[in-house]
Amino acid sequence: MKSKIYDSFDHAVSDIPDGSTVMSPGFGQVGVPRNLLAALNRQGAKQLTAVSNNAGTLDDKIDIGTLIEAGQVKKMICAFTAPTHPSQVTPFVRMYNNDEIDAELVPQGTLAERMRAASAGIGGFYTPTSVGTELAEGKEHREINGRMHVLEYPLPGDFALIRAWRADTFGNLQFRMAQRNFNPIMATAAAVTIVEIEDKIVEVGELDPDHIHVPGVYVNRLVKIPSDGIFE
Amino acid sequence: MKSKIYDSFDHAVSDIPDGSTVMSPGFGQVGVPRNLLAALNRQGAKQLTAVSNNAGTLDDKIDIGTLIEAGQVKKMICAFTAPTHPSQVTPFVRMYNNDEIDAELVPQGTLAERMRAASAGIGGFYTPTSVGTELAEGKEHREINGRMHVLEYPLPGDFALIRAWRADTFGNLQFRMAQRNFNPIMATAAAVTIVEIEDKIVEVGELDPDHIHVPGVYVNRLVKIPSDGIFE
Amino acid sequence: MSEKPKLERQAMCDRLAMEFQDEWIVNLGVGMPTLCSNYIDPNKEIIFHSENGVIGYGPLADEGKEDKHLVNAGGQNVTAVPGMAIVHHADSFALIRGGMVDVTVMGAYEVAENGDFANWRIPTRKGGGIGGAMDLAACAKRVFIAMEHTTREGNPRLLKKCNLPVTAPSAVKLLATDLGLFEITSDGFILKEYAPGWTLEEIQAQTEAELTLSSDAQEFRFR
Amino acid sequence: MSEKPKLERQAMCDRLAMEFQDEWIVNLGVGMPTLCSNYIDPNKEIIFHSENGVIGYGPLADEGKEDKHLVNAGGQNVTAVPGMAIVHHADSFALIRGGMVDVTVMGAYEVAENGDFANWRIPTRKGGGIGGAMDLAACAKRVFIAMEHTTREGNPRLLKKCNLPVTAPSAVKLLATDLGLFEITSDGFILKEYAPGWTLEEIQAQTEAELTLSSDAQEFRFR
Repeated sequence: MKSKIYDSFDHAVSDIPDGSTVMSPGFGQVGVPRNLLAALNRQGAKQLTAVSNNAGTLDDKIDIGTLIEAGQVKKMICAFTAPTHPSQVTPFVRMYNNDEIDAELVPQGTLAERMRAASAGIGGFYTPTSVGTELAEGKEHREINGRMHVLEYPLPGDFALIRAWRADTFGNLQFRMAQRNFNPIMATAAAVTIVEIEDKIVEVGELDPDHIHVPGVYVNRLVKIPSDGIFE
Repeated sequence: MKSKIYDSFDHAVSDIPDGSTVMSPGFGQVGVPRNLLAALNRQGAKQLTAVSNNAGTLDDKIDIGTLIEAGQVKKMICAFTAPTHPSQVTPFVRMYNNDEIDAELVPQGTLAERMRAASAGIGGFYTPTSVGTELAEGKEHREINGRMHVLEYPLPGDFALIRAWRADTFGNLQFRMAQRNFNPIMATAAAVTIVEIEDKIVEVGELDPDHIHVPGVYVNRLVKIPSDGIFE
Repeated sequence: MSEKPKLERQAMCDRLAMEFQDEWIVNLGVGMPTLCSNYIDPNKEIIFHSENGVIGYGPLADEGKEDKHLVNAGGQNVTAVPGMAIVHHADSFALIRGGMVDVTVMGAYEVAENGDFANWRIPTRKGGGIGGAMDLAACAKRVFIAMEHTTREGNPRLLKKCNLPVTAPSAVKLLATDLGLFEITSDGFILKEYAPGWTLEEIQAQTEAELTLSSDAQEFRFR
Repeated sequence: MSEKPKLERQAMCDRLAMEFQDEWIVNLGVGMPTLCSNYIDPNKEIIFHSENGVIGYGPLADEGKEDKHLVNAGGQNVTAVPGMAIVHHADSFALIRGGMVDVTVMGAYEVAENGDFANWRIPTRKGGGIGGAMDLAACAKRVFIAMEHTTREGNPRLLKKCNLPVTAPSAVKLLATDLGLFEITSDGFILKEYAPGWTLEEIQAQTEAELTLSSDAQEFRFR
């Protein structure tokens, strides 16, 4: 079997073409694949569709907002197309207001479930979330067991950039605490899954098969975050 | 908080009323809640709808077939309404041929996904499984992304009888190897979840929060399998 | 506009927290609602759920003792309590949509007398911030709201009908403002408890929707 | 009926296993298909997936060394190989429906020239045994079938059209019987390899559907 271990973040993202759908997880600064995002920023792929919980923050850390600011992202699919506070004018907000970037706003649970559906071969699903709101307008409705639902479709990705705690050489992954968030869902929903590892890459057999959060069959490339990598 | 630990299997299943939908996992002899099924057999609840992968085996071990033979099950929902070999004439087969029990045959993946939908608040989902077969007849069809799907609905339970490896006193569960099978899905799909524990019940805090297969919020009752309990 | 003292945010959140029952799974929205976790009756065991998949977390971590991997819905470093379990985002929202959350406490811009509320979008700004609010509002067993009674400009927030795009229709059961505690029933807003020194008429004057005084109305209860 | 020797089951399964490619995820059905795991090219790394959530298991466990918690789809005790991962049933079928399984090998009662096959129900018996076969047949990248060429009574199993209720339409790509190896294309059954000593005509005589001899037809290959 070809080794999944790559020697650099740049090498691991080198083949991501323009126009790809790229998923990147993270919630409240935890589990963001900053090294891979930095590499994709350097690599320069354009016209990307980006799937993340939010469209970047105002701090100077690298996140999807870094790629947005660099003009690499054509469309953002996320649960926040406006920041919590109006004062936070992120690069995304500026560009969105100027119609320089497209966006699709999805409730967070529906976002997660749409990716899960993509990974699980589900053609569509009915959810009660968003019924009676602006976001349900134009969507197919159906009453099931006395409750109104909307029909939602799968959201697959071309590439997932993942941040995990530990991996084995086959690509089995473990996450620590709230770092897990969207990571396992995106890792299984994307065709190619690229992972940066915080703690270590161990030999196969060293991770307990009962305690693997993403089976290695879903994982294509692993890069250990080096001592000069971005940890937080 | 009221303790979730029960002193006996009989006590733990004493309130399961006639007419309940009872889920019990297990696949190839592993992860079958034999002690709880034996207790439910002694308890005598009738007119049950039973959800399991199969409708019982021919060996003398206690499984859902024990309750079927005792006339406690009105309807079986499962992936096998005929055994693999025609020679295996189980109590279910005898009664099914005599129209003494009702049954719904569901492909195994659809069975798992319908329970997952029930636990996940999904009103229905489209799956490609069974399209073009007898089992899809009468079901709503829809072409999505060029592929035909059928619409399937959630399958919730009133009670789940679960077999786990280890628990903490809050009800967080861990499974060993292929024992996991349907257990986590049923534990989350049923209103009341009752668990028999093989190895031990530890204090809260002793299980790693990163390695819990069923969060304790889904678990209502725990019984440690005693030395004279049914282990296999 | 009255210059009488209004209720503090902590008092509003304390009051909502007093409604939490033993063994409830509680989800606290970002911002003001997180104050609800500062007062928990020691006789009750409350399980705090955060949409990012943390089930059973504890108080904010002391400075210097943070686990950088453990955050709540607001991204704040919280502590692990014994019995905590972690799940991924799809499983976390499966729990939410599955109706396991006994109460979600959120902030809002507006609440209407039919239980509609709005907290995700201001039409003068493009886009919106939904996060997990729509899933929680649609699927939690109860929605409690904590918000100021009026806007900074003094305009009412308790309305006959929401002006802003709603987060969920007919969702709100209980509302704490800086003027009192309100239930929402089929009769609209019921004033259950009023801020000390405030009368129904004075509160009504700052409210668009019609208020009904509860038969057992009383002064606002503090912890 | 000819008395010429036919192919052994192990040879049929070996032949299918020779088609497995490096890094394929392979799912073996209960019964004959499990024989496919007895021959694996050491130059290929094959990942065996079992529908009960075991990803990456190894050979059958030696007697006395079984882990009672570790079984394959047939309920047989298998061994753990380094890198194995366990998931629950819903995640296991998510993997199947998600198209991650490169090939599923199953037994069958009948295979039709359009790729339909039947393996779950005999109309003379009430009920059927589907297990995970429909999910696998509908969603695996390839379906390979291993079955005897005719029934015990000598009736053909390679048909123009299935008589029995199908498991999945147009699913079968490759079929090994005790008389040869057959591809199914838009031209129907293509005889790729014939059992030693058997001619197309002799095999055709035991087949309802029309067979086409492949331009590169050859004698059946053994491991």
